Amino acid sequence: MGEPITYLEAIRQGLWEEMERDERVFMLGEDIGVYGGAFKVTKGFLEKFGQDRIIDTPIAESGIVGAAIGASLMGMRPVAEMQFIDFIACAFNQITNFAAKSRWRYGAGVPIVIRGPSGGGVRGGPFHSQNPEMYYVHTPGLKVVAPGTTYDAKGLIKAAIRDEDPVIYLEHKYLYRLPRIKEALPEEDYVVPIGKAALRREGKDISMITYGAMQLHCMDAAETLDKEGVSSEVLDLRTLLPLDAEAIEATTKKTGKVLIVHEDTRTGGIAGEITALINERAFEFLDGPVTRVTSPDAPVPYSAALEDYFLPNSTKVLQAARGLLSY
Amino acid sequence: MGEPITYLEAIRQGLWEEMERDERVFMLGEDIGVYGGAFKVTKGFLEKFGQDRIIDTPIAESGIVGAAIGASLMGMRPVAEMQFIDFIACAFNQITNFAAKSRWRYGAGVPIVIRGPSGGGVRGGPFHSQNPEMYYVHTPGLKVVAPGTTYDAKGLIKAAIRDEDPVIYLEHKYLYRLPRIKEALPEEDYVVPIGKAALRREGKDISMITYGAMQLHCMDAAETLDKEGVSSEVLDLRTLLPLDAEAIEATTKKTGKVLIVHEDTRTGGIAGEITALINERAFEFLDGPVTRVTSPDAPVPYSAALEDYFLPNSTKVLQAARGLLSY
Amino acid sequence: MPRTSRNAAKKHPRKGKSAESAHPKRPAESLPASALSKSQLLDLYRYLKLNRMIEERLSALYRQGKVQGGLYSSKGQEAISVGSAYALATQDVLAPMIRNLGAMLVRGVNPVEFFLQYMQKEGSPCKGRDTSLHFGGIDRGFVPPISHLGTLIPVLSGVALAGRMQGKNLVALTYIGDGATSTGDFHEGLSLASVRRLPLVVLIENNRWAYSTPVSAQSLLLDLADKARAYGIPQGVVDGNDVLAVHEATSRAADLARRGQGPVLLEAKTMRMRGHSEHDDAWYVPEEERRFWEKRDPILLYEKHLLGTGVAIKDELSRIESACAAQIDADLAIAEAAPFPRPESCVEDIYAPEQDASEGLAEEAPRAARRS
Amino acid sequence: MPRTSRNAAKKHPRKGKSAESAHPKRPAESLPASALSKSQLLDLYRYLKLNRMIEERLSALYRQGKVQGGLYSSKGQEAISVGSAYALATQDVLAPMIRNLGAMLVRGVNPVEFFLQYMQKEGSPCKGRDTSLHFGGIDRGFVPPISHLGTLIPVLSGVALAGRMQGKNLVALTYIGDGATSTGDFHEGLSLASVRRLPLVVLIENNRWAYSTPVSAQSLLLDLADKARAYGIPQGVVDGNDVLAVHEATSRAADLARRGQGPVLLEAKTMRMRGHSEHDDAWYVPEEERRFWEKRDPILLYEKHLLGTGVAIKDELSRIESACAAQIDADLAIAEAAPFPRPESCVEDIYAPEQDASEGLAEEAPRAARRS
Ligand SMILES: Cc1ncc(C[n+]2csc(CCOP(=O)(O)OP(=O)(O)O)c2C)c(N)n1
Ligand SMILES: Cc1ncc(C[n+]2csc(CCOP(=O)(O)OP(=O)(O)O)c2C)c(N)n1
Ligand SMILES: [Mg+2]
Ligand SMILES: [Mg+2]
Repeated sequence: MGEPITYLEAIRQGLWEEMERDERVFMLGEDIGVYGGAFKVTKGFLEKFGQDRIIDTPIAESGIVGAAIGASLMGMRPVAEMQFIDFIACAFNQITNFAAKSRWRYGAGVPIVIRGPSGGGVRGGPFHSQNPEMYYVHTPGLKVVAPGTTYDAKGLIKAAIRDEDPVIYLEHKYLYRLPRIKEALPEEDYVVPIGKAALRREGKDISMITYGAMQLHCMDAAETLDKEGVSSEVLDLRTLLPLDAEAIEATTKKTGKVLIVHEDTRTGGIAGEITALINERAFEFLDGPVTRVTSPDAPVPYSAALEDYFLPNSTKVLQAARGLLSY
Repeated sequence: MGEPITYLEAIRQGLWEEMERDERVFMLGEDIGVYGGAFKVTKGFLEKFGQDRIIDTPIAESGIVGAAIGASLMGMRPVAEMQFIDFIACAFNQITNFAAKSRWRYGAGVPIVIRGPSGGGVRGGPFHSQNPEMYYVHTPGLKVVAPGTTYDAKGLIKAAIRDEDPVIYLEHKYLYRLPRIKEALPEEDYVVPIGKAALRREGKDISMITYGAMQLHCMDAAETLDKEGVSSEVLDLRTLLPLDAEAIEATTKKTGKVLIVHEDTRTGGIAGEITALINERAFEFLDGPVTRVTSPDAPVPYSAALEDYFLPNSTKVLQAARGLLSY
Repeated sequence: MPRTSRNAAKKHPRKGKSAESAHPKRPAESLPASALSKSQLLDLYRYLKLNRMIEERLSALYRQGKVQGGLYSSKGQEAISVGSAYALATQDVLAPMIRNLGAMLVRGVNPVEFFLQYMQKEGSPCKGRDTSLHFGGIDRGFVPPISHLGTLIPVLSGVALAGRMQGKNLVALTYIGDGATSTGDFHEGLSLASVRRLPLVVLIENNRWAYSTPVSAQSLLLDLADKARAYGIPQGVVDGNDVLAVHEATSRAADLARRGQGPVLLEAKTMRMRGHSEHDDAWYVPEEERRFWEKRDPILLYEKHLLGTGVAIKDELSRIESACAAQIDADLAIAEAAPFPRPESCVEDIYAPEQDASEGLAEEAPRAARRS
Repeated sequence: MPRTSRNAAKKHPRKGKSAESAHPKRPAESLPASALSKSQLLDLYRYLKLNRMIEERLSALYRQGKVQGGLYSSKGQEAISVGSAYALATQDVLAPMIRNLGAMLVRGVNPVEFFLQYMQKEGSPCKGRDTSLHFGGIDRGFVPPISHLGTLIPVLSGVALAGRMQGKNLVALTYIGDGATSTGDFHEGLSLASVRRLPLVVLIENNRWAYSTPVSAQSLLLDLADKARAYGIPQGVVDGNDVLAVHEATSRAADLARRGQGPVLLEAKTMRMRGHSEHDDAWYVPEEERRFWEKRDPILLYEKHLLGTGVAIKDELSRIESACAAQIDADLAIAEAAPFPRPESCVEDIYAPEQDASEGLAEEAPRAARRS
């Protein structure tokens, strides 16, 4: 174990080590080379790996993803950066129609990673704060991961790069340099398997199912409830597609009361999918309605006053938990 | 009431009458003018309305939707056709980021309609059979409608055109000329309100919540169950965003057993959202798990053998209904 | 067999290496005996100063933490915003990008609006919901951008199309960075606009950088205006640091567009004199390049022109500057005092207030839409 | 002030009006003393015939209801597919569009595969899941398209990029219709490819129509190859009905691209001689235009050339035709007899078989990726 490092540094290390390990890995995106990326995730990469493996591209997200697809078909392992994940919208067609369907169509895997800063909490406004996960969770053939811890950030970027299928890797920009989640990581190579949730906290009275930055609010709420004698389980999904249905089922059967907490907007958010899974797999174990804490159905607002109102937080989690507990 | 007409003819009439009624309405898309559209929805429009109001465009879906947005900001009422709805993927960014957010951002409504043939059942393969609804249902600021009857096809296209906000109008190509749903329509002008579901069949033992072409399978299954003494309620959503939560709540409270049937793929499909709504609004009325009949998580296959396996049908609906009824 | 096109052989000068050689020779036709009156000429000066001074103040507010998120400076590029917007007619529609504060000033936005907007106040044009220059509606002659680059080109094509249908004789003008000319929307918008010869002017602000990416990594072209050749439309290159040249070039472009010869693609050569946004100190810009362009500061150049041609004397210019400062002080005070938005307001206005489409029928008489 | 570009003033000839004037004059340099041997020349003939005859058979199967969905004919355009694919080296990668069956033949696809594919049989390349020419993998030198037009241009840029990284000295070749050159992806792909001078050849098949839309409604340009001017890359125009000219032009383009002068944009002028797809009788195509191009049927022209230059005698050509027919009969019989896919197979292969990324580490020795 070394010094505690940030979530951002963990991503950087993961990328760096994979580039060192496998010459097929290369990166492309806007301002990732000379500048080292808008958030400095790839700082120092150009110097180390050269401009054939660290490619500064024109502003062309569909082009970037398309090129990544083509290179992956040739056996390479491209990692494409979206400067902010919001701009992935411009590559939607290449991702959902070309990358996601190639293996199924004619057997050609498309092992690409598309990564970028997602999420709110940094006063970025409606176009620099988005949570685009569901657009991709609803697309068979893709995988979607969203690490919420420093350990996972590194382990999942490595798993994503080694995966044989296209992976959307959502890094939460609010967590990038958050001191609270700094962590000392193992010296050895490790991966966090895609498709496996992590139990962050065991409990018996209520389950909170969450991912990304929202995990912190769940942990805080759980802490408070603990003092009140309520024992909460916190399940961090980590992977959104494929969902760890077993873990969801297990925690539901254990506590019977499920709260789903996500930063993404409500309607069509992943809470719905999880609720359906729970209905199918553990209906008779439910001791109350599956309950959602999410952002409301609106774009992410810019002003601090508004964004703080908009985003879920531990107070809202607590309130919903109490409501469910008293059901 | 005139002669029974097809679903396609109903759309055509709705468009035609709106173009006659309001000079601000115009249409743009690929091959909609001279050719009258790939499915002939706009046959005769160019001759009647002229090339300033029926615009054949280059192949540029993002351009088409962008231009529609710009024209709508100027007070026009553009109706953009996607030749197949699958190609809407190319306009994803303009729709979800420009059109959906303008009113909220600075008060400018974007009254555009984006319409096109969706859905499977015609051996179109993975790129001519898609059901893209959830990508838009998950985007606040949009409205999404999916008529399943000839009456609704006309009433909803009119409502969509008159709506002050951007509406995605999904016409199901399997229904276009289906003799079974031909219907004589009122002579007078009418609209079907956006946001209101329709009870196609009243019952007390089980609720089937559905929309689009799947409605037919639900009606067939209900018919069969009827002969077995089971009384089914069939709720046709018609509008997917905003969902008619009251109607969903009401039918759940009435029967306690809810089957959701959609042609779209399962994970992240609208069944999840509906299940969550039911949990929130009528949990204590549930007599069994909310159950889904959907397409599996895969692209829509081409071969008849495969597509028939892939799509929901009345046999699958029946089977699921029986399972739920015996819960 | 493939012919090699004009530009294929030439290498774009690498960044820094030949900052000067890349600077456009002033095209003779862009320096007309200006038809502008003295008061108009001083108007331009006032807008240039106001543009610069408001941004300086915003920058200070940023350092105080009162402005958050991205803050994008147009320092060095003010002549483009001001000169081009000043060339428009009242009925024309302008869509600014994030470095076109000056264009918005010319079209009537008050300084207080920028302060309210950036400080996220309740009374701001976006009610604190959106950021940057993302405001101003069609009623004021604007279409505000979203962050996604390129998107305005199709949207303004639609504006131009509607304007023609409505018989408004308008021109739609928008801006795009050198970097954003690589986006698919740039291409789709111009493809659409060109076949209908829509009255659209697209002004490329080639400020040599897209964030940290030099133009040479964006395109092999020396003149981005040459992208017009893919659409068979008129093109032009203008010195973006010469406000009169920009005004003149835009007037002519708008003219062409209005006469049905559009769309027109205009390139203004300039230099982004600060970082991409406030947090960026632009360390990657070669010192030599920066120094070269410093001497070509558009406000300095224009001052020299006004003084040199005897249009104004030093004193007049100083008075304008003081008036700007006074206005800014006053407006900033108003903005500072303004309240923040009600938190719950952020979920309002997603949709229009409920309307009944069938009821609407009677009241809502179809607005005339004249066909051209 | 805006200069008017070369093409701005010219009006594109309206459809039908001047079908002949729009036909390119044969560029002198595209008619070389062919370096191809007699057997190669007859090879080309065989591919042309096979292309035409397979499509005729597919058309018959369509009428019998054995082929469903879209069926797109390349009648009149066969010389482009065959001539261009024949110019490639083994290591090169080709991405066909829906009218490039001939190119796939040249690169080694067997007729039986087309029949299996279109008849949706289990043993078809897509196992009945996907349709049309959407098949063939990189192991065979192909990247199959999706339906969404334009998407292959960025994807093939990536192929070219990877090929260079891997030191493969390959050229990536793909096709695009006149209509699809309006897509954003065309622009983004060429933007990316040009700044890195990737070994990519993009061949525009200008067959005068995009479904029912004439080129004049797609672009103001007379030569779509002029779109190259937006990227500063080499361009060329070739007679798409002359298989030798196409072969020659593609060879030179591939050469340029391989030498780092790419990407190259080549336009082949031709005519779509049938409807957009089987259901479309192309009533909107003026009779005069159709007749003009009928006389320029690429197979007829090539037969004349072979006979006229004494390369072959009538008998030899007939024998080739008979051999093609025999092969088609045999392959079709196989395909007809083949079983349909297992229904449940349609949900397989969404993801790779489960792998453990950490276990994979040891076995999976990093494949060498040479940097160029
Ligand atoms: C589609 C899209 N991709 C990426 C970005 C992130 N981004 C914002 S500004 C910028 C650079 C823009 O450069 P340029 O177009 O030259 O404009 P300038 O900043 O120089 O005015 C980038 C990459 C974006 N806003 N939109
Ligand atoms: C992005 C996209 N939009 C629309 C379509 C529907 N479509 C299929 S082929 C076609 C016409 C293509 O014309 P062109 O590019 O000239 O190719 P051609 O058919 O003439 O070979 C259209 C509009 C599509 N496949 N993809
Ligand atoms: Mg720039
Ligand atoms: Mg064509």
